[in-house]
Amino acid sequence: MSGDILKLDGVGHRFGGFTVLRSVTLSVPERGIIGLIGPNGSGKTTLFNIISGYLPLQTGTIEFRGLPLTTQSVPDRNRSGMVRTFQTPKIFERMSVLENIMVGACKITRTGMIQDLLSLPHARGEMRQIRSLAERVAGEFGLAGDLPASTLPAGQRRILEIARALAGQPKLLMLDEPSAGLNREEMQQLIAAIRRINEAGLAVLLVSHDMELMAVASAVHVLNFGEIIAKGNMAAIQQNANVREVYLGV
Amino acid sequence: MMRPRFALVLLGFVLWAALPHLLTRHMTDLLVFTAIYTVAGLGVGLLLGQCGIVNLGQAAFYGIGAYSCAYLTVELGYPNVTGFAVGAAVSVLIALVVGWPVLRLTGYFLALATLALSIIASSIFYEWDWLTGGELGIGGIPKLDFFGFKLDTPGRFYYLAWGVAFLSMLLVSNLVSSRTGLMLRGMRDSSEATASLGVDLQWLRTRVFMLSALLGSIAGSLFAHYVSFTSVQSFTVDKSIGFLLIPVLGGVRSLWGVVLGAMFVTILPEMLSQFGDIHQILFGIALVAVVVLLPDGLMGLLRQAAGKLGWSRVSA
Amino acid sequence: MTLSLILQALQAGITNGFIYALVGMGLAVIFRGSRVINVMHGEFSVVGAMTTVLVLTAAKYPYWFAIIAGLLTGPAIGALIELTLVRPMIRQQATEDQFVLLTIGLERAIAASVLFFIGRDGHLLPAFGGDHVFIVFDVVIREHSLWLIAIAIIVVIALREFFRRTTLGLALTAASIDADGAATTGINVARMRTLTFVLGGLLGAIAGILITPLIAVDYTTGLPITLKGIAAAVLGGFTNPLGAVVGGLTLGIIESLVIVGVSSGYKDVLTFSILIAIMIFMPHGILGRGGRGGG
Amino acid sequence: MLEIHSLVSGYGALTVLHDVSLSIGDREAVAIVGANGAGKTTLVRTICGLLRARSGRVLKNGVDISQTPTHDMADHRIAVVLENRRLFGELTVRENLLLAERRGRGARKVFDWADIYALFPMIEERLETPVNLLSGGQQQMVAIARALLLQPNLLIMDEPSTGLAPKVVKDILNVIKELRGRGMALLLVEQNVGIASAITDRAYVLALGRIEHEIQPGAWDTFLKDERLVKAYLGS
Repeated sequence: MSGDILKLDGVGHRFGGFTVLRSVTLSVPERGIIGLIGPNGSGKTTLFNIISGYLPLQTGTIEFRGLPLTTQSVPDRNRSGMVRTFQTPKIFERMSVLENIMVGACKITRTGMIQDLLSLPHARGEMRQIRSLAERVAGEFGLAGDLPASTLPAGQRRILEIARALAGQPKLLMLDEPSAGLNREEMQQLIAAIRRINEAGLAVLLVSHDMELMAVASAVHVLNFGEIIAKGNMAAIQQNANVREVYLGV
Repeated sequence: MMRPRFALVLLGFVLWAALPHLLTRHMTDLLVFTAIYTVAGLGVGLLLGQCGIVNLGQAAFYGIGAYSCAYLTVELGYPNVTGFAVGAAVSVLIALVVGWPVLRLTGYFLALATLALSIIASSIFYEWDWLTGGELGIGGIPKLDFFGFKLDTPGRFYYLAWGVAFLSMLLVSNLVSSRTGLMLRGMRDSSEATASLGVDLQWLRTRVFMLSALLGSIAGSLFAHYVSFTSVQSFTVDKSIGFLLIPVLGGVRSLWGVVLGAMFVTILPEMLSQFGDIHQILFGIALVAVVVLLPDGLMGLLRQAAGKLGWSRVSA
Repeated sequence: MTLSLILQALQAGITNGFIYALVGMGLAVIFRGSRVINVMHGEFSVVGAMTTVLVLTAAKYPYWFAIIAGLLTGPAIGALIELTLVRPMIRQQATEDQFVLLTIGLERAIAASVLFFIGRDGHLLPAFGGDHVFIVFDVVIREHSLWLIAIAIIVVIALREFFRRTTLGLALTAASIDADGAATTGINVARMRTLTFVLGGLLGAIAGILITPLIAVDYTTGLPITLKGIAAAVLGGFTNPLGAVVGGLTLGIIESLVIVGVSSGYKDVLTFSILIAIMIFMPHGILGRGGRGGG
Repeated sequence: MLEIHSLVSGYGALTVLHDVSLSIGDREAVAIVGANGAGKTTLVRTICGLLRARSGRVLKNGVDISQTPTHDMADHRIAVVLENRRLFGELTVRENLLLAERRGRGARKVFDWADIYALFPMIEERLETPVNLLSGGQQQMVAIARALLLQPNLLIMDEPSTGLAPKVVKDILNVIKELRGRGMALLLVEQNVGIASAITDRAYVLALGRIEHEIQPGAWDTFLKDERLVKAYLGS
């Protein structure tokens, strides 16, 4: 059955007396790549934070894999299959690349702290399991596992964050401004990585102001002043008068 | 490469076992305290180094461990082991009940909350004199014995105290190198990212707090049986600050740093005792110096020195 | 429990409350200006009081001169700490934990220095207005308490006017609200931070000198003073120095009523349980977010 | 008036600006346009000293100001309106302006309170209102007024239109035009090319931390119809 993995209906948000989101309706199909663009201050990040659970849902509904999201915590949402990245990559600076990815895989383990304390065989077995999983993921993304994460350049940090997110085997990957601070070459790597992830069966929600990156999306929604002002494929968006007005003022 | 390393460990073990016979009774006594403080300091160090939590409340659990041994053995006549067990259970339970809400705080407020816990605990120890003996304390706590082998001298207690210390270090080292350790360090570097990867931070922190409390309680129980006497003066806020000094001065990056820190706070005052209370000033200045200059504590300094001398990897 | 006992307790509570308020205001001023919770704050009080005692007894200078000498130690130590330790640490983007450890270290070092150089004995200062007492409705009020309250109120009003009416006060507030915005408005943000430590140190020293005629001050006095001040500041919301006045008075009065109603031993249990509860459930203090609090 | 030579700047491991050079003449209005992430804000922060340049020089009327602390920029008659305005929210409008006036007092006086009221009639009405109770557009006006009281002859503005409704943007553009009429040099950093073209003479296009293109005086119109613009902004 190919339905929608994520469905937003009439999502609104106010900070104090200030309306950030009026009413946003959009959906991400399973195995789809949906882009969300908009200029600064249009409410993209707010929407992103509401979906991933950092901000409370005030009005409207969100459905993820057929179940409503209301008050679930950030970890709960991750465990139900969604994972996000951050505008400025939040990698674990004082750990190695491999350890970074291993943290992403920790949630699939079952043993508890007491087994860890006593270093019981089962705990060690699971540790080996996530280590080999992390090594595989690192290999897929061409990351050198034993490097300290703090030494990575900007582009590699993005890739590491995505690799770490995928180690937990999510169903929906949400990327927040993944192209910020990347050079052309890194941008191409990022686009290739997103395509590959998607071909492996993952749905992707891409939030960015960057139109070039949106080439990977099957459909793009344009957010301005807390409302979707246009949606469609990239070619249509580029010709859309509203969008040109917002982005170019012409 | 295995053999020289094994020989080194063996040599270390022999030296450790021989120490009480080589040193004066007084020096051995200090080493027993080093071991007890190592156990309590490990808990504080685990919270600080792995979770970035400043725990200024360890004396509360140290006190609970000590008083449960004192009360159960002296007042109720129960066997020694019950004191350890009840102290540990009570400490872990309190850590759970108090830690769950308090560990929602972060940074300053969390540090202040643990400090407040220490003050509350020391006031309660003072007030509940039916349990603690108040200022007079409880004396005559029986010496521990192992199958008829009475641990009634510093030389004998030394082996138990260090046995517990090494065991605690082993457990903590297991934890640090396990998945729990990974999640903890992830949380320390970026709690937001760790939460986004499906880790329940509050429960994770609460469990580590419970472990820290357990270690504090065991250290307190050892202390009570070793000195045979407990009173409120041993469980004040100053003691909590002292326990925090141990991992900070020694260095939170390695377990041996905690041992070094514990040695520092037990042995330095003795070395300087002829100058009066000057060691207190030095502790303060050392703490400031470590915070400003030596983020990895004395252990970090030792490693740098070792690195300069060409010894790589002094310890793992 | 008689009415006069309660009134007597209230009187003591208000007196203590103003001390907590002064200490809490100092802590809040420093926190607002530098994001540092200064655990050595009580040492400003101890050093200020001890200096006054020493100048008064050893050198036989007049009381007012000794007080000025004592008052000056607070700003001097405050500036020294900010310039030599806090400023480099802020530049290295130190964490809150590192500032806790730093100021605990300073607290230890200063308290131990007092022990080492001055000794274990507690010291008292002469009461303002001598040992004269007033008796109102069976309540004994020392004249010093009235002086203390009056001076504290003047300090509170002066501080409020300083923050509201002077451009320097406004600049201090502005630097704490938005450092980048302040810098582009021509405000030297680093200098403002030094100034908050100077001001905080002065408030600490004032509190120390005011309380020493009532309570003998020794090397252990600093940390408890800090803790009460922190409790007052947290109750008041921490970013709002004037909130600490409400917090301090609330704390002082609750404490004195607990002493009369329950037992003196439980006053710290209650105070610090309230502190923890406020931090968890009312992170912006009992006054909430309203008013002119800081960022 | 302002010359920037080979500026390199960034945060930590990240280099954002690579070898940026540009200049602004007396009374000239120049825009820096580019997509988000191009390094526009980094450029502003480096010019005004909030971020230390790794290398390169910034000259104001021939004086090297690359080591001048931000709070002394007023001495060189430079004022900055940062992105998101950066006002002191709990302070009143009057207090916000007073702080700038205090710093601008020594300089040659160009703007006094009467000028401010004339430019922004709303400010006189809302003097005693805490700025966080004002609308976004009003806040932007207070931010500009605050900068003017530093008595600059060069005003640097970072994204003054962000988050504002078109009508409000128009009001602000009118104020900027008025300032230009009074001889103020202007460096405007904008994502929105339409806004930039309306009030500046020429522009630099910043992409990935480098100046990719210069738009010469009178070339705005041709540029706006240029296919390269669409490419730079909307992708290919």
